[in-house]
Amino acid sequence: MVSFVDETAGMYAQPTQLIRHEQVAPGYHLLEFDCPQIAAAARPGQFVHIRVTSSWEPLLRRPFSVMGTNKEEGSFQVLMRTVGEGTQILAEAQSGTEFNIMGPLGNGFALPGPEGEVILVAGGIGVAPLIFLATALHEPNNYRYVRGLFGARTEDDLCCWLEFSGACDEFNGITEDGSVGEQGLVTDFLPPQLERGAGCLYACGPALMLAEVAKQCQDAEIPCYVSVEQQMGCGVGACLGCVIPIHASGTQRYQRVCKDGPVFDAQIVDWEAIRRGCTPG
Amino acid sequence: MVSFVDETAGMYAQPTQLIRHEQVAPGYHLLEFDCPQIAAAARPGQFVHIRVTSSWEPLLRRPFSVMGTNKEEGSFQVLMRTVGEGTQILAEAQSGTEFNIMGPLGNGFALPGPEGEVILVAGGIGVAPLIFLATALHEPNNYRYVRGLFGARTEDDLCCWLEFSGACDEFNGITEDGSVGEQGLVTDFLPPQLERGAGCLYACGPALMLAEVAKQCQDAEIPCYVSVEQQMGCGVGACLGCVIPIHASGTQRYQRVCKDGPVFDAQIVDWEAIRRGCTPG
Amino acid sequence: MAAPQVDLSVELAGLSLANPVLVASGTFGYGTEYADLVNISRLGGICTKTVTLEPRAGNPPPRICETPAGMLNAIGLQNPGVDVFISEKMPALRELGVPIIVNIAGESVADYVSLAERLSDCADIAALELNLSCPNVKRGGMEFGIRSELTKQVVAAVREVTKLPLIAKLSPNVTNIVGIGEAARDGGADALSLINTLLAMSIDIDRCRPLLANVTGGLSGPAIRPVAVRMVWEVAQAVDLPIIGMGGITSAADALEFIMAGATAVAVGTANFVEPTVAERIINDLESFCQQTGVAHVADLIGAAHSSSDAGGLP
Amino acid sequence: MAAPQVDLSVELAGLSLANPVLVASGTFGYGTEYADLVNISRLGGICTKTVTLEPRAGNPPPRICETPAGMLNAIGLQNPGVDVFISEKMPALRELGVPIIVNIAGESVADYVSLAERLSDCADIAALELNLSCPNVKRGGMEFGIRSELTKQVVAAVREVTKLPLIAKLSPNVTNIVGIGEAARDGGADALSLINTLLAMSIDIDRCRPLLANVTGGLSGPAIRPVAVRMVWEVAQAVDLPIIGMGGITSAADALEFIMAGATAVAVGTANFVEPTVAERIINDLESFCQQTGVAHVADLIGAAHSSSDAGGLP
Ligand SMILES: Cc1cc2nc3c(=O)[nH]c(=O)nc-3n(C[C@H](O)[C@H](O)[C@H](O)COP(=O)(O)OP(=O)(O)OC[C@H]3O[C@@H](n4cnc5c(N)ncnc54)[C@H](O)[C@@H]3O)c2cc1C
Ligand SMILES: Cc1cc2nc3c(=O)[nH]c(=O)nc-3n(C[C@H](O)[C@H](O)[C@H](O)COP(=O)(O)OP(=O)(O)OC[C@H]3O[C@@H](n4cnc5c(N)ncnc54)[C@H](O)[C@@H]3O)c2cc1C
Ligand SMILES: Cc1cc2nc3c(=O)[nH]c(=O)nc-3n(C[C@H](O)[C@H](O)[C@H](O)COP(=O)(O)O)c2cc1C
Ligand SMILES: Cc1cc2nc3c(=O)[nH]c(=O)nc-3n(C[C@H](O)[C@H](O)[C@H](O)COP(=O)(O)O)c2cc1C
Ligand code: FES
Ligand code: FES
Repeated sequence: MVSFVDETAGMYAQPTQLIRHEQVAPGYHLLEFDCPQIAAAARPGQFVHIRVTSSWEPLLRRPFSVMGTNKEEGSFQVLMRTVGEGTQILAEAQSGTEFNIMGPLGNGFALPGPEGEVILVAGGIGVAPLIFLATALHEPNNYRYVRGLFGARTEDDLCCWLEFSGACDEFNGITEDGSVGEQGLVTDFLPPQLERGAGCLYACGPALMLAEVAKQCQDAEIPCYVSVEQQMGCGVGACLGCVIPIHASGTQRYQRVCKDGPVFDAQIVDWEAIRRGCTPG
Repeated sequence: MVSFVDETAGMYAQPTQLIRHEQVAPGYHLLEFDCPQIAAAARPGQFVHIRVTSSWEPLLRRPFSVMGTNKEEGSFQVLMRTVGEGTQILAEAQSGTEFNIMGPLGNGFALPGPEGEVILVAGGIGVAPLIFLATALHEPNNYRYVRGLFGARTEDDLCCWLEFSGACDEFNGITEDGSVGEQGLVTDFLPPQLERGAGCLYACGPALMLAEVAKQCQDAEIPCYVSVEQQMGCGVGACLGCVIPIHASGTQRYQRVCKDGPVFDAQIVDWEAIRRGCTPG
Repeated sequence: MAAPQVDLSVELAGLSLANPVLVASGTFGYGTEYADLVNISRLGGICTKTVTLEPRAGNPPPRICETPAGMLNAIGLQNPGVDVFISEKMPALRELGVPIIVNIAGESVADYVSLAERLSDCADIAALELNLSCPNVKRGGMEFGIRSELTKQVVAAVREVTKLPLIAKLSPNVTNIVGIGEAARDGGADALSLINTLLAMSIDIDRCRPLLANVTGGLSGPAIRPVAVRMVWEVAQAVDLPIIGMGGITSAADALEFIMAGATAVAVGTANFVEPTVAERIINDLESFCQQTGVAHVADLIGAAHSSSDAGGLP
Repeated sequence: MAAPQVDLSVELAGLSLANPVLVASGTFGYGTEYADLVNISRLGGICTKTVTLEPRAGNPPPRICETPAGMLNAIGLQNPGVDVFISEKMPALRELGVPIIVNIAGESVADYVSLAERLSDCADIAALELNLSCPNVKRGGMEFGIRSELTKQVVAAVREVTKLPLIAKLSPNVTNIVGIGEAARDGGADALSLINTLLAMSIDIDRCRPLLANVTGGLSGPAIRPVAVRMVWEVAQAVDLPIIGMGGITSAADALEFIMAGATAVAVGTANFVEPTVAERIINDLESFCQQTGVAHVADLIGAAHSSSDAGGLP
């Protein structure tokens, strides 16, 4: 499978200006950064690694998927959910503030094969890279018929669903509390989609959602690619901090999310180990 | 000797708004905070302990002398020189920002006796508490004839000399580079002042300046009070971190700058030990 | 719906604490310094600044400096000596109405014994905390806490002369903290406090010399919390004594790390300097945490993180 | 007036380094990961990620987490094994044109010896760094570095089979770092690296279990700098071997603390993750510092803070 990513393209680390900042829902922020290099190089599924302060506390950079690029303006967007200290700093940043940003990082999504329709399954903030992917799949030279599913807890968390649905040919919005769209879990609405058949499925969201999506795709024999998250140190493959367990024998047991991912073929991921890690006890 | 300080007055620790912020010279900032309690309670020579961030890095509060109060507005002022991380944060703060401030802390200056004129000797940023003192000594019920000396490295460092001279009856400005006023060290200009006699002298500035002032006063047999600085932890006398050496035998060797000071009778301070500590080797 | 009642009380070495949040020795003076700012009666208890047999002047300044998310101190156990402590400090401490844990240190086993004897005769002392771990004095102090034989010997000697609950405060500057904890237990300690500060130093590069006059000092504050949690975890697993956990606590979340790692109570140290009311805030937030998570008794959380540890997780 | 020439070079265990700033093992991969971002030829040298005899999978995730001014890691020495290292990693490393210090670890003395033998036959290795201090593996690792007898034994055994300069990397998780340094010297080490990470842990209070799947991990970053400087200071005073100082270095000022405490060179670790070009910046700023203070040769600053220490100062 071919990748959107030009493997020879470099990565950058530089002071970058926040040029637009909009709170799009309670706890959700759309951030746009001025950085022609990253805007030109970034492909769907890649991420940026943002240093949220110029001091050394909080220490580590924070990773965020690229949600879209504006090549004319030389800017790119990130959709961020406020979680802890780092995202709080970004949430309070005024436009005009500079942040040192590394990117684009990671492998990005592989291009789907020419056969069949494409299903995108987003859970919560996982919609961000899928918006970028859906947009790319509607560019003339990559054109595919795209069916989007987007599940979240509440209406607020179904954040940027308009952007997502606008880039899909079909769209299904689902909330756990039924406050908008259909009620339930996004994975409840996947079986009919898989029965209709598809060339390929891409998913991004909470780990347990991805595990369920992967299982359904395996049963339906539909290729499935997932973008996963993990605590990161370096973001460039040097520290081996960000691994996930892989179905492989012995010493090949782990792969790096930052470099070998964040997109993985769902078949190679050891979902059983991930499930164990996600639930206490 | 009586103190300006009402010993029964409490101290406060509370969120306080920066309501005015002016860079008065390169590296010098005049900060005004809205805090009726501290404005009402603070006396010359006392200080406030400012938490410069709501995170825990930088960890410790920063101590600053009160330069003046505005009782009607319920505000007080601090004159700050930019030194490191903490003062940099304050230097960049917009008016409207909240800081948690403890104060007023420390003993403050004792009132001078009724006899004789008063000499104030300021070195650099040490002018701040002496502006407050000079102002108080011109209030009708405390009125004294005040002769002010103010030395600094350059014109820029002779910061707020107008405020200081305006509160003195006589004033002498001195810079090391001669860029304004007389050229030399402030202590070069002290001997004639001491020869003229005085009831009492108050000084605040670098430790080596204070040591020299103390020596000259001792020789001239003029009572001398100094406000000193030391690294601080708690600011309230609990940690014993902020001591200076005192002429006393054995176990009474150290006193706390935050609680027993910051103003000390220069006679009890062990200047020899301080000199040794100030110069490497 | 009213918030469910939460029981914050804990039992520690025979003491009943209204809640598990103490203030740590050396960071809260003798209880009165913060009286203007803190509602002291809310505290679970106060560990007083180390007292020695004779008055001590302490170390020359500078005694403290700031470090990343922490600070160094080399106070050198400045204190007025046990006699003055009893006559001048205890009367005010006793008025505070919370358990007073008196921290003591000596240069010899005999010093500890004399201190314990004198303090046992003094009313209203809830417990003795043996400082076996001060890194900032030339003789005694940390010496005792880095050798298990000495630890056991001191604790045993003090055990013989007092009925007060004995808490051994351990030094983290050791290869094997469990061995030291076992030695304290074998000597007869009723509880363990850990950790004291990490031996550390900073250099003033402009003057090309150590920042502290004492050269080295003790590192405290948030920076050391992960080391402290690890030591509490290890000792809780191996030694059957209640633990007072400390090291960089600034919030209820931090306190819960220690409690879940196995501490029965916690002590707040350096954070008092930054936010004098931090202990009160932690007590309130502990209560809210229990309410929100349906924990009826905070004591149910002691050591709770030991039961599970599985692998493979994503965040 | 042109800025005076500054000589940044240092000699270390027979190596001539263009400048004293290395990157620390495990934080810079195998040299190529940062090639897009860093002008690697400026570095004083690279310490590669620990390599073992056999490939290792490493620990399950989560492997890292953030702490105040620091981070924990429990990578567990994931690496492809020495054969793959030589065949696949060394060719690119060798192209970088800077001294390559290969860091090795074993589960037994025999492992270290075999590793040293194989690497001695490989061209362009400047030195071997013996990792005696990894806190994150079940067997070997830190075991060696916390016992002086074992430290000496490992170093001596490796010394017999290689002519490469030997650098012993010590664990800070010990009561007496000087004793371990002496043991490494007695075993025949040419230099010492200190420090590795502090054994530590964090608890996820929402899930009530350790944050790292490995339970404990190693604390690194600015938080540990004061501990590291203290250890370098102590060892420099007692052991006549050059030292590579590390632990929380983020700036030239930090590097100078280590150098003035007695380190001949320094290594930047965790800071690389945050600012990949940090080592270059430090090299530039070291040069400026020397220019401004009139130091002709940075080596003149090694241990310079030992000569003076007086008391009584105000800030
Ligand atoms: C490849 C990738 C892409 C991501 N894309 C997005 C996105 O587009 N939008 C978005 O809102 N979030 C995204 N995340 C998650 C985001 O990185 C975290 O929410 C963020 O780091 C939390 O930082 P904090 O300081 O607010 O939280 P804290 O909990 O205070 O962070 C503490 C530490 O944990 C790490 N951490 C916490 N949560 C996560 C997480 N879910 N994944 C990885 N590390 C975590 C932080 O980076 C930090 O090191 C992505 C994560 C990864 C790995
Ligand atoms: C009683 C008292 C009154 C003071 N009044 C004033 C004033 O009116 N205006 C003013 O500009 N400065 C004053 N200072 C000095 C001021 O506190 C320091 O300049 C400031 O703390 C530096 O902080 P920083 O983070 O910028 O510097 P850094 O060097 O980064 O600070 C590191 C640590 O050292 C401490 N520190 C550094 N310099 C000093 C110092 N000179 N005295 C005490 N601690 C220090 C800091 O508080 C901090 O804990 C006073 C100090 C004291 C003790
Ligand atoms: C300024 C200061 C003074 C201290 N004095 C003592 C002391 O006298 N006796 C003692 O046992 N511990 C003393 N400690 C150690 C604390 O009680 C505590 O064990 C340590 O600081 C770790 O907690 P923290 O990180 O919350 O401060 C002192 C700590 C500080 C910061
Ligand atoms: C993610 C990570 C991985 C590490 N891996 C190794 C290793 O494989 N071998 C080793 O000797 N040290 C390893 N270290 C320790 C560092 O080399 C260094 O000694 C330590 O981190 C202190 O320096 P710092 O605070 O600058 O990071 C690792 C450190 C980190 C943070
Ligand atoms: S974050 Fe360092 S290897 Fe992925
Ligand atoms: S700063 Fe704590 S006693 Fe003065």
